[in-house]
Amino acid sequence: MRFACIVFPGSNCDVDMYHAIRDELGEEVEYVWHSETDLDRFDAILLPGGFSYGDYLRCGAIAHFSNVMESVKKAAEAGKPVLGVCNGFQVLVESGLLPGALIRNKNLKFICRPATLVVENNETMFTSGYENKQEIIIPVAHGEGNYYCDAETLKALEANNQIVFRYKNNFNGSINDIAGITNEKGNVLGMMPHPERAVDQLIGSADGLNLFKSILRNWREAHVLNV
Amino acid sequence: MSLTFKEPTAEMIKEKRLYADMGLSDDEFQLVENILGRLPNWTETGLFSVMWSEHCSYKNSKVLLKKFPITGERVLQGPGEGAGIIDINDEQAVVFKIESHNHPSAIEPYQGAATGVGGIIRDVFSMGARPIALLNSLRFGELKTPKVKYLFEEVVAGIAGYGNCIGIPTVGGEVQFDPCYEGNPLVNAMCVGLIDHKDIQKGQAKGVGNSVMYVGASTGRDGIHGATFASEELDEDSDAKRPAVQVGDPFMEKLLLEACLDLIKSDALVGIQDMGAAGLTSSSAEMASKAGSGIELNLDEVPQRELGMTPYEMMLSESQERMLIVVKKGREAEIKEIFDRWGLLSKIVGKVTDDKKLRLIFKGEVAAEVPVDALAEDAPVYHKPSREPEYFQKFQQQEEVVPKVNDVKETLLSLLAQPTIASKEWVYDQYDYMVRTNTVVSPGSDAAVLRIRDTNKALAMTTDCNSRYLYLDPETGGKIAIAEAARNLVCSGATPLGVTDCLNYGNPEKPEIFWQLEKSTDGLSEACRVLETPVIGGNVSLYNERSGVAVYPTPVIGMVGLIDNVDYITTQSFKNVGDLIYLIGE
Amino acid sequence: MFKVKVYITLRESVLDPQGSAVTTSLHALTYDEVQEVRIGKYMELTLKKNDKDVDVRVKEMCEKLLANTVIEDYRYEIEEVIPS
Amino acid sequence: MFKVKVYITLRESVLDPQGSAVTTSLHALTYDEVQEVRIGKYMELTLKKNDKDVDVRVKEMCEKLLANTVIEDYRYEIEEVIPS
Ligand SMILES: Nc1ncnc2c1ncn2[C@@H]1O[C@H](COP(=O)(O)OP(=O)(O)O)[C@@H](O)[C@H]1O
Repeated sequence: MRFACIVFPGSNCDVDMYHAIRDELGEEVEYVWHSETDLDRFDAILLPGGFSYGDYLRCGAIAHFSNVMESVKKAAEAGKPVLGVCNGFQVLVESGLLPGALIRNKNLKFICRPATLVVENNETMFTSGYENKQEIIIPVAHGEGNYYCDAETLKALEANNQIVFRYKNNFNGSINDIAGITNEKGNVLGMMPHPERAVDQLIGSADGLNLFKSILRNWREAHVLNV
Repeated sequence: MSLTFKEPTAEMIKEKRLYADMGLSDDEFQLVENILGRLPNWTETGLFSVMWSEHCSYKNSKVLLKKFPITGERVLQGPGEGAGIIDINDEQAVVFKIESHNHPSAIEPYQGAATGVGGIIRDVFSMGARPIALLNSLRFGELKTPKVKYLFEEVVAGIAGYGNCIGIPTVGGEVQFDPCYEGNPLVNAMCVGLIDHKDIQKGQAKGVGNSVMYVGASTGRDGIHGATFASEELDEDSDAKRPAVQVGDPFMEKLLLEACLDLIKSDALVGIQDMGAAGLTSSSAEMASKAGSGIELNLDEVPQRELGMTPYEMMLSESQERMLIVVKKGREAEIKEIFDRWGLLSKIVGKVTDDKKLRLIFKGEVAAEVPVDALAEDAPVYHKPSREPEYFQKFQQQEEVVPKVNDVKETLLSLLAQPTIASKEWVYDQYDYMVRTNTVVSPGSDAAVLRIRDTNKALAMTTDCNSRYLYLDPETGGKIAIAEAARNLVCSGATPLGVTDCLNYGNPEKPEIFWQLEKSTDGLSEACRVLETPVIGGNVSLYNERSGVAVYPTPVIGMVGLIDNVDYITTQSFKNVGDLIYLIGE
Repeated sequence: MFKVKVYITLRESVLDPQGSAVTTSLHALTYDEVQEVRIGKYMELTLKKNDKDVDVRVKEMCEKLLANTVIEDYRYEIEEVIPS
Repeated sequence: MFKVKVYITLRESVLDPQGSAVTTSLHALTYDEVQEVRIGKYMELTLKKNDKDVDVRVKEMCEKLLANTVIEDYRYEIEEVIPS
């Protein structure tokens, strides 16, 4: 499977994402510069964390105008898995691929720590490797991860099972403890916690690896006949 | 800084002793006059005043720094460049340095701390290294007044703001609170980088005719005379005197960092240096002086953010996120391409000459012409008088005090409640200490440990200094500081490799303060010799006083160690019920 | 030339943690009369005059980039100035 | 009751990285007429009426807390409103 790891000026978790795929998942991955326009050769798109364009104005606001985002939209429409982590989530929200907005943490501070997440929906292409209600430890590192949406949107998210992860302890103020959501179709996932930072016990947790394995397994099932 | 300000003439500068406001003494001004064989103009006076400030010239501390052991089998680069370098086998090396940003942080804590972090990162990547970790060491007054709380919160936020955005994990540090830092907080930042031997760069302007290029952010009027400001005591007028505060732009620096790491792969690059304190002046003079060459700068080519800037302002500006590079003649376009890709400005601003002069051209005329060595190396060196303070004699005569503990539990709890001893989670929760996913041991243990990807090795790192010990007895306290840092590394499973130090002291013109400096550097040197941890670089911050009261002598020690095998990393916490607990040592 | 002032405010339904923090701090400083603080952004843009309708252009900039209309409202004032 | 609007802007010599990033981005979106963007804060305060001079009080709040006068300038407008 071929993964694209999109690099915006100011991305800084691109390396982590790259190594998670190459070294831990053992699949192909390529850095894709924000000015590129063709993502056809990839099977999945990863939008890593960081501070694209310094996060100036609003997180993800400037990055969503990059050339590459048109192709990301196309890939999403084509049903390819698109994963946005942290700043990547913010870019997805700013570009309208996911609903809602991410505002400042309620304590107004950057928060970096391992967080316990509850898997709320294991029927997505990203989470099928987890049990429902399974608790996993995935690090967070963000200043603006407080998920917000209006009541109507929230209702729709709940009704369609689009809420995939919740925080066990809500430390940033997110509405309904939301840590990660998908689009309606279920092929675009945005989450503030960093699964790519939890792929190796040596650095604290390997609970995130299952997310990438799920993507791979679902892709194989869909694409490789007669396995 | 109004446009109508007219620069004083050379005669006026001398007659009205205008140089004194820039921090030059009468003798120093006379020396400048002798060197030039004429009176310096306004710009030239400015050049000398910043380059001869303590911050740039170490004129008061040079004699003491000489005592440090600076060599060792593994030392690839000792003091003298942006940062020191130590071999860690397999053609890899570790690069590290610590630096202070005390005075700017006292004035504008968020930006002061942020730009301190930005500056030390540039020192490391200008050597050609990939920065892999940040640490810091902070001192504030007692955490009781709103002012101290404000400083503390903002400094931490500034460090977090810069480090998190640029994507270098902040993995360690220390914070202490004591009334002696009330008016003069200390903010020291350390950066550790990783480099392949073949990529090591020098800040040299070699090769007559080669081009001098300016890269990164444009120049504004911010931070003019920052180096001089750092070399004065803070007093009630400091607020009025202060230069326009520099604002950090970590996003710009992230681009600059990546571009420079691309740049070092090019054989068109001759030398590179960060424009830190004293900006364009120190980078150009030092690069030329080290190479035994001269530099001519055409100031009209310097990218400017504000209108109507004078040569004086451009040369003394401390705008952030800028670098000066020297490039082989004829290869400038290749270099420009690298910076274009990152959306960064790069511009030819001058050339390397053979006359050992720094010559500034502005609007077709020579605005300044001074010998580079005079600026960079020939700054006066002082050996200030030293006197044992009375307080020390009293302490020595005191009988040993044995603390009496009546209620162990109560004493323990009250100790744990002291901000200096209490958990620092509130601080490091705000630092992204995991980005780049190499952090094996996070903040909270004795030392931070980072694995080196694609090898079995890891690096341990720490900053330490208990300044109370140094106040009581600077020589012994100095030894303790080194020993503590080494113990922290050893506890993590590492062999200590070397030291970077930041000497934060009061006004060295006071004999008692100079004595503290003298004695503590003796202690530090001896401990480094015994533990075989050479000092590969550091920084001196003097004049840490507010209204005449000095901080305790605070030589912050940054130490890095090597772990050969990641399987042998040890951590602080108790592991299993039933494990035995031993107390070792005295 | 035009000087444009853009005011961006959080929508009423959106919590403003920064505003609440400032309110609390002001109370701590004994400014008890403060009932509410809402914090937004204030931008000053300098635009060259061209043949396009400045009002339309500024509105577009706000919608596309300057404000996130999911959580923010915006308004602006345009003033023509003669460069000296 | 008073409605107070506070405008906080960066001082002239102070670098505005945010403003520069937005300018570049607007150019990329082909708003070439944009020459400069400076980004500041806009605050709306609601104050109860008391016996103190509201102008003095607001100025104090700005100096002490709302603006960081080392790098920022501020101005404000006070409007008395009759609560409905
Ligand atoms: N306390 C110290 N101990 C050892 N070396 C020092 C100390 N202070 C400064 N140095 C060395 O002197 C050189 C010049 O320092 P400095 O002017 O701070 O460098 P920079 O140009 O990066 O600001 C550096 O190589 C630095 O490592």
